[in-house]
Amino acid sequence: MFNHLLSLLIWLPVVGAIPVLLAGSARPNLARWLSLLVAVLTFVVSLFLLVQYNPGGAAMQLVESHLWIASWGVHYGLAVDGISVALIVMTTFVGILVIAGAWEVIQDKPHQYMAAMLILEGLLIGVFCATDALLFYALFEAILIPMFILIGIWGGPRRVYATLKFFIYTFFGSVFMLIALLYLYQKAHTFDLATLAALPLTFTEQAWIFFAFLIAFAIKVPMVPVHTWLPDAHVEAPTGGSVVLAAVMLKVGTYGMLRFILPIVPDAGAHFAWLVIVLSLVAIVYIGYVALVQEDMKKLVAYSSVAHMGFVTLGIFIAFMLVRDQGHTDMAMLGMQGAMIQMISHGFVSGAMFTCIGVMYDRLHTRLIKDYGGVINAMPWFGFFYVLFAMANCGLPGTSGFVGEFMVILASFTANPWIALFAAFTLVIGAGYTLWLVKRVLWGAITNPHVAEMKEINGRETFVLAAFAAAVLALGIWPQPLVHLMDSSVSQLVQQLAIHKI
Amino acid sequence: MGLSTSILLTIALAPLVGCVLAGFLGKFLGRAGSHTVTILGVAVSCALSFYVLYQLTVGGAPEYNQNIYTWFQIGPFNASVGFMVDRLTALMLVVVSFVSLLVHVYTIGYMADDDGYTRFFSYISLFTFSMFMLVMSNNFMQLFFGWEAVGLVSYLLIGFWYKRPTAIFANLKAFLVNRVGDFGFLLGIAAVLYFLGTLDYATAFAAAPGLAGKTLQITAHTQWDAATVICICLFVGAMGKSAQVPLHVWLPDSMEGPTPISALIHAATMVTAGIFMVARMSPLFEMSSTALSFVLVIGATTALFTGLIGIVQNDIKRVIAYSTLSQLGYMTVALGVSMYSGAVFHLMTHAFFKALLFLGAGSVIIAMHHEQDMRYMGGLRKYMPITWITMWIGSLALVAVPFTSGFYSKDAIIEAVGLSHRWGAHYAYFCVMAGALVTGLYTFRQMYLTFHGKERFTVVAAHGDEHEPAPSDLVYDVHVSADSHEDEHHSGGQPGVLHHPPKESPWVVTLPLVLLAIPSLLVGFFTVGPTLFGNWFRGAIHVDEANNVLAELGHEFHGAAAMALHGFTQLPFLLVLVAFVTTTYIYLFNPALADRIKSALKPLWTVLDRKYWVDDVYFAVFARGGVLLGRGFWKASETALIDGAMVNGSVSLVHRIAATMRRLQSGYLYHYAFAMILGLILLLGGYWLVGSGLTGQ
Amino acid sequence: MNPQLLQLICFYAFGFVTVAAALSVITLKNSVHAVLALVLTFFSAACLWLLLEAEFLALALIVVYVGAVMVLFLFVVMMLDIDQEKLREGFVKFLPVGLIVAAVMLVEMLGLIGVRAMQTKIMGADPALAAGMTNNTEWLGHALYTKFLLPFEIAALILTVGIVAAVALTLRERRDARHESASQQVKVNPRDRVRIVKMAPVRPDESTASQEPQP
Amino acid sequence: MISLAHYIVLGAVLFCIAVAGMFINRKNVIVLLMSIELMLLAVNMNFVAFSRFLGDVAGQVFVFFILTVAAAEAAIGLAILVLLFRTRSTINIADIDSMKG
Amino acid sequence: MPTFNDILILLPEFYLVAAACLLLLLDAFMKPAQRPLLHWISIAVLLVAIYLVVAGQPPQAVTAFGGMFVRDDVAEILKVFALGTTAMVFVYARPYLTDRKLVSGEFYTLMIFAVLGIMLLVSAGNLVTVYLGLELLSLSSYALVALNRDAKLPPEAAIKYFVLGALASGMLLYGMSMVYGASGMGGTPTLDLAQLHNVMSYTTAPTLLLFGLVFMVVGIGFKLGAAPFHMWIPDVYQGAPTPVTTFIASGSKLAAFGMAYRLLDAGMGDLSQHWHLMLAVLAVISLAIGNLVAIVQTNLKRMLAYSTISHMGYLLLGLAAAGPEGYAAAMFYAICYALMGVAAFGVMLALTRAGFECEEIADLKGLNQKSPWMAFLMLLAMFSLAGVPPLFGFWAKVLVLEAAIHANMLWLAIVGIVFAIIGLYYYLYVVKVMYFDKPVEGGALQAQPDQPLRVVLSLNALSLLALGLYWGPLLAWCRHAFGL
Repeated sequence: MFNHLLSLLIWLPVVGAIPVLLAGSARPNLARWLSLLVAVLTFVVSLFLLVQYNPGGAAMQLVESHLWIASWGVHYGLAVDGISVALIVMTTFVGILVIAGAWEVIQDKPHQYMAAMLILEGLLIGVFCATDALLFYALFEAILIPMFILIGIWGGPRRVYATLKFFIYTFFGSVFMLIALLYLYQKAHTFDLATLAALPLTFTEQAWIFFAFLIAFAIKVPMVPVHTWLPDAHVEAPTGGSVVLAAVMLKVGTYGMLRFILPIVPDAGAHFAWLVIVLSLVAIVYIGYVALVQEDMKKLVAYSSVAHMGFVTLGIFIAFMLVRDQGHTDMAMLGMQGAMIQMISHGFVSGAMFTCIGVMYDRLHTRLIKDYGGVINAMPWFGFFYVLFAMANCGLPGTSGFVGEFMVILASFTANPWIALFAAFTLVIGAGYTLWLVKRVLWGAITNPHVAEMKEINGRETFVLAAFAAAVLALGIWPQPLVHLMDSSVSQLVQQLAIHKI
Repeated sequence: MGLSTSILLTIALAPLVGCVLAGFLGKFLGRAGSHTVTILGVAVSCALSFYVLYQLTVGGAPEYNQNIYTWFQIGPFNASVGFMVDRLTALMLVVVSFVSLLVHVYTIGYMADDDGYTRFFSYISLFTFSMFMLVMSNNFMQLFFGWEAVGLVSYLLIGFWYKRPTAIFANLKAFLVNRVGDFGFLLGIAAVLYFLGTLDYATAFAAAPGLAGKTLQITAHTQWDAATVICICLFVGAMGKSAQVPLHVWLPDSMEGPTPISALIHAATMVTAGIFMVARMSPLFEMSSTALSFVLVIGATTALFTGLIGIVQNDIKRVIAYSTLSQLGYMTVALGVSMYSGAVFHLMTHAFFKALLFLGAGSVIIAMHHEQDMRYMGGLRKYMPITWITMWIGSLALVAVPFTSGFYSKDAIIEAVGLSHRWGAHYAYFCVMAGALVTGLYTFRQMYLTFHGKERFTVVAAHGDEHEPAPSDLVYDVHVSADSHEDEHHSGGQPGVLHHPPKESPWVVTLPLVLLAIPSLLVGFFTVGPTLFGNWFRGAIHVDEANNVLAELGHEFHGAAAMALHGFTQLPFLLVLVAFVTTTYIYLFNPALADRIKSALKPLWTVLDRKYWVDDVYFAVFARGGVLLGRGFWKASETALIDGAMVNGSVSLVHRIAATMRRLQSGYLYHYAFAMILGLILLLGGYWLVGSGLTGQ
Repeated sequence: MNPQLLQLICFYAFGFVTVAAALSVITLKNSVHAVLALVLTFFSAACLWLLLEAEFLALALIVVYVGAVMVLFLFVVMMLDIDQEKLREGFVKFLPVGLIVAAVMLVEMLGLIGVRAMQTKIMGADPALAAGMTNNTEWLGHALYTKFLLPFEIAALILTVGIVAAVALTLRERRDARHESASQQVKVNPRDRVRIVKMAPVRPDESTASQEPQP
Repeated sequence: MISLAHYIVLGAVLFCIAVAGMFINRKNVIVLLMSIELMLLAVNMNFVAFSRFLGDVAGQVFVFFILTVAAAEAAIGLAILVLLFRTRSTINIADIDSMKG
Repeated sequence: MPTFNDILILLPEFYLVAAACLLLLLDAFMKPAQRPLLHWISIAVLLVAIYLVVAGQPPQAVTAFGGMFVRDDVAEILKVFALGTTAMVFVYARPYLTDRKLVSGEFYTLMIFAVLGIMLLVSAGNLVTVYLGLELLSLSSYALVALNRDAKLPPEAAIKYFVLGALASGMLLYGMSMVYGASGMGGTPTLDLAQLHNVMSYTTAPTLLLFGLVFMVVGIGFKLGAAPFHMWIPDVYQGAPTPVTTFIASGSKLAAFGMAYRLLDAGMGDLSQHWHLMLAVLAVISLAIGNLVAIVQTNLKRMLAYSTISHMGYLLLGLAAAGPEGYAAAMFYAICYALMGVAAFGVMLALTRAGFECEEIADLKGLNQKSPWMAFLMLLAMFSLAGVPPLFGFWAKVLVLEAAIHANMLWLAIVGIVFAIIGLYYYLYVVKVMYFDKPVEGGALQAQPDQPLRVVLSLNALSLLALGLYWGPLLAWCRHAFGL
């Protein structure tokens, strides 16, 4: 079984979606329980993965490789390093919560919803362990389909606009990556990532490939100024969709940067690192201000996601500056680890934030901030969770939100104090938009009579929120296990940064 | 006998256990159960804190510095959670746990029957835990953790009565202003890591001398001294937490929280974290005289100018709040002249008397049925003698009447500033001296307005007052005021109208007053010698010989009594006397004069009443300006440019092209044939022009 | 007269007629006239082919085209009874465009064909004789039944398709016309024609449409 | 002397006349069909000429097939035309634009 | 003279001729009640033909009738898929034809003749065979388009198709005549494609040759439906009866590829440096027009027509690469497109019933609620057409893009990929209508209960997914056919 652990992880949810679909709309409860069963099984298998993975080894582990398309040398190649393992476990974890969170919220065709979620989960896991560029690309694109369906069917009033924009926008970015991959294939005659990483490329080639990769991943992350699909998609997506989108799907973009930009075009990456850094800082500062004035809760959190992902890209690309310009490998490690932890942390925090908004939306059917106020009067336990996640969102120490940002800011000071200055600005603006939201939604006296009728969260919702809270706190109080899990892989990545290909 | 890890862990975690139990199981534990577990937790910590202090001071235990667990380890870079307990820490532990314990007890009476009773206990226990983590930290990361955690609890407690719009405004403001400070603080930590390569105190301080001569490249042509950058950044954090000008604006507003909180967090402990931090970082600050001058000037400004505002306040708690600001300024001034132990000493004495004043004010507020406006008080001393006496003790300590604790700490600071040669010391000397007068003015004014003079409130019978006033009536009023915010300030609905005559508070309230009055009076007398002049802090505080004003001061020190007697002849005491005489005349004998002075000095009064317009400017520039900027970004850049022109613009462009191209498909057969023939002609022509060259090969 | 000159004169004469007739095809107002002009074009083209000693094809052109296809055209034109005037609208308007396009086309074509090289190609001996055949028809026939046997079969198929298609498209079983089928009439059984139905008596006001018995 | 060029030019001219016919006639389908016949004639002219001048039988065989196919084509084309006239009562191209865009 | 061996090589074709004639006779002598039997017989005929094609496939390429006919792997693959998709068309067409009373021997016979045309065309070894195969296919198609005689649109579609088709034939023939002439200048004139291959090396009239080439490219462009010779496609797709449209979109495109390959590579292979640029230009225009104009369509058949144009643009990307790899990619693409087209039109046929043509995109509103399975099949077809992984269409696109890059036409690949993004919109729009919109109140939307149709259609659409996951063998087969 352990020989095909990764395949099992990918295919279990995907194949598991079939009986869920077959359960049909006539037996919605069967579909729900089946999908929960599949999600829990997947999570359990991912725990096996966690056990099987040896954090000490720098090489990719649990390798599976089968020749897929012989005439093209395309492999069905899977393997994981520490970063993948972390992301996979996060994905399966969030998977359970999303299924549980949708339990009776989704009344319209729940079997299709659950099936789409499971397929999405499987594909996402696949993205995180693909070692063949073409396989990665196929999965990278394929995740758009279930997401498109999820937003389109169960989304809000402007779902069509949002989901088309989401699909076309992200597709737009990735096609350039495809061209770049095909170009690389011309040179290397393989799509194997390890071989591509060793491929010598001139600077001009690297620059073009870099931008092709960058636009694909920047849109997915999303970075300013190609982020506008995200708020729309989030606002219109059903809660589960938003959670997966924010928690896992955005990570695909940054994960792609690690797997493609860093090893394949290190020189162009180093040369254009300033560009990504500037964009990341713009995301942190400018998007912070934009988030401040949002009237829709989901939009606000969506913008905050953009800002937080800015830390991930910042962490990754200051590593270039640190290694190449200053030789600070240790600091680069710190920044890179910060980026990784921010990825995981943002998964939990934004997922939790969207779940919270979903909980409120289920009761009042509005996401406008002005319709709320004094929610804590009606739902004190909910208020507790909401404040906790809000605090995590503004990076309070003790929550996971702090760790990554802390590391990235520390590392970026070494790269350039000005970068750190702008990055640290998130302390103020992040707290500003998050807590102002909390103030307007949670605190205060009840002004809207409907708010008074809001029911306290039920057991299922408590379970979901508590699970998120546990993750957020555990990661905030003791990040070392996660750091240890990813340490050798990050070290490997940082070493790759130093390699000159020209 | 050394300090064991388990004792220190117990100190830190006992309140946390209390917090969790009260917070999550409050419903099952009930009110009594909740306050029992939390008080028990803090009591354990308090007892162990005294034990630790005893061990370090008398027992001869070595200082403790160990990591508890690795928070994360990346390459050589290690971030741990660990404790560093030396005498400075021990002193802070004692102060924090003691005041916290008393506030816990006091809360039983103050918050009795408030809806959020268990929640409140949970919060203050959480605060105590956070504060312990802050002071016991052995590294910058954990310091920052405690730093932010106390900020969080402060946020929660200021907004404790979350239905009040003012409360939730104040807590947001407090958090954000603190975050501005933390912004600097975090950069400071980053700079420490950059220059010293570690976040561990011991290692960092040991490496601190190496900072000399190091610079930070700011622009191509500008370089800043490393130590200055580090210290100023760190101090910016302290400015936020310790409410130094210009980041002081949150503290007066934080009075929206329940009074025990004002005593514990916004007077005695949390706001002094900045002072503690700078004292802890003394090896770093000693490296930069520029940074210390900066500290000095900021502190002096705070000491004088915030005190001035206190003179015109009518809210009893706000007067004390401004007084706190001013006293924090004194402490900062002490830091600025490298008199770290003086700052910590003043921190300790201030913790006692200021907690006392706040709790006394709380007692008054209970008696006045949550009326906080002093204009509707007066003559309360006959209703509540214990409160009256203890508050006078606190006031005397505050104005630094010799022999009180406040005298020893404050006088030492003033004298030290006088001796210092640091840049800005003259300005600071003037400020602290004038501050002494100002302190007297607002303190005596407050005491007179509250306890002396005519009663300016009226007692009317409430409806349905036929039955006997039950002992729970007080409780009932508190409950009402906390719950429904129409009558958030006064149970009667009209200012100065009470349904019951004021009366002395229950013992759970007065006992802490008494227990705080004792150290307010005496602790200075017994500790001034060792702490200030006896090198009691040992290695915890490092002062360069060149900067050591205390040593200079120490030559003239011949015991606490002598110092106090000498104090009677000094200018500060004379200034207090002047204040005393002036206020006595105005408020006891000629109350109308106050109004006349007010109208005579109208412009000045306005400046003070508007708090130098600092709040207004901040609100306009940062809050409203931020929102406007955000809205500008949102409208112009997000909606119009990026999403409108770039994204949707390109989509609509494609659509327009498509709609145009569609017309080519006219439906007419001959057009279709044309298209083919034109295609042929173009291919031929293109081939003729371009391709004929090819055939020539 | 020099036979070559005679040939040339003939070429120019027939060529002129061909071009003129072709021009009339596209310019004449009346469709019937246009078809007749096309017939003339084919005739003169056939003559030109005769000049090339391609007797079989020249005759086939006349027989197949003029005899069959053009008659078909004429037949259709007359059958459809079209408003000729209306079909001529816009003729003048589009004439310049047509001329320009045709001129450009011609220039391009002549430019690319490489006329100069072709001028050197003059008619040699009859290739049929050269190939050992007695005449053009035999030459053609031989090729057709040997090398080009497969295309010849396919051509047959194409003609079949033509028939099937033409029939399928135009043969109409007129559904509106009444047919009499003698065989069906004979096979008719009286019981299929008359059915005796028993009905329960109902009052008219109670009966509804759904309860009405089948006739 | 008649050269190959004569015939080929004649073919080109016929081809262009056919093209011009398509451009000028925007109403009558029958003229369009006749233009196509002209075009085929131009092709045939080329084939016959090449065949004769280059001494190869294949060209003439091809012409034979073109003639055959053209006959079948004409049959089908006219059948469609009749069908069109039955459903629309017109063969005016300008009226046949139910499908466009 | 033809030998028995020649006839053996052409066995599938001869068999089909016989079968078609037999069908015609059967139809004439069948009672109307037995007519439905024709349907199953025709399908059986096609399946047997597939068997004959595959079973009799010689290991090496062979020619028959003096090079008139070539039987190689390229022809085999194209024939198998042309026959296969036509058989699918028959299965899908039954309810449609029954409801419209179009079940007749003529339909099946003409279809089989058209397939025969395809088979001859893709096996052609001579310009004459190319022309005759093309005409066999075209003439049958013209008639098929007009087959639903009483409707308003089919005659209009047919006349447009016919006139433009004849025009294209004329141009193609003109080109052939020029090529024939050029081959005679400086050598023996020939119509044989294999001999034409190296005409460039000896001809004294290279301009003439290239001149002919341009005309031939026009003819090929027309058959493929590449812009600007695409104008017939939308109108014919819309006007023709849906089964015929399906056939034109599938088998016919395979034939067009075969023809292009035979003429351009087998015949004009030496001129590839000249025609590859022309094809690239056609590809760009096709991609632009197809994708852009499809966006604004409301009629599903028209939209798919424009989508065809754009897909032909992609196919041209492979052809323009002018090398075995490009051809393999293009053939892979043609097969992929045929399968996708059959699936997409198949769903439309499955939803069309008596009195209700499922044609407008809006007709699909709420299909997921009415018939989730059909909606899912359509979804597969749409995502595959859009080229979203892991569906078949994606890999086909990747292959042609790779071929273009391989042939140093990176710019062409980039153009292709940019238009793929624009193209995405209208496919997604169909999915949107099916999944996100509410069904029309009292709408006629309902899937045909015909079981064979449902089963075959399901297999067809699922094959897009299956081939998307495992496309290696098919690619290997295609590459093998081109000697890779």
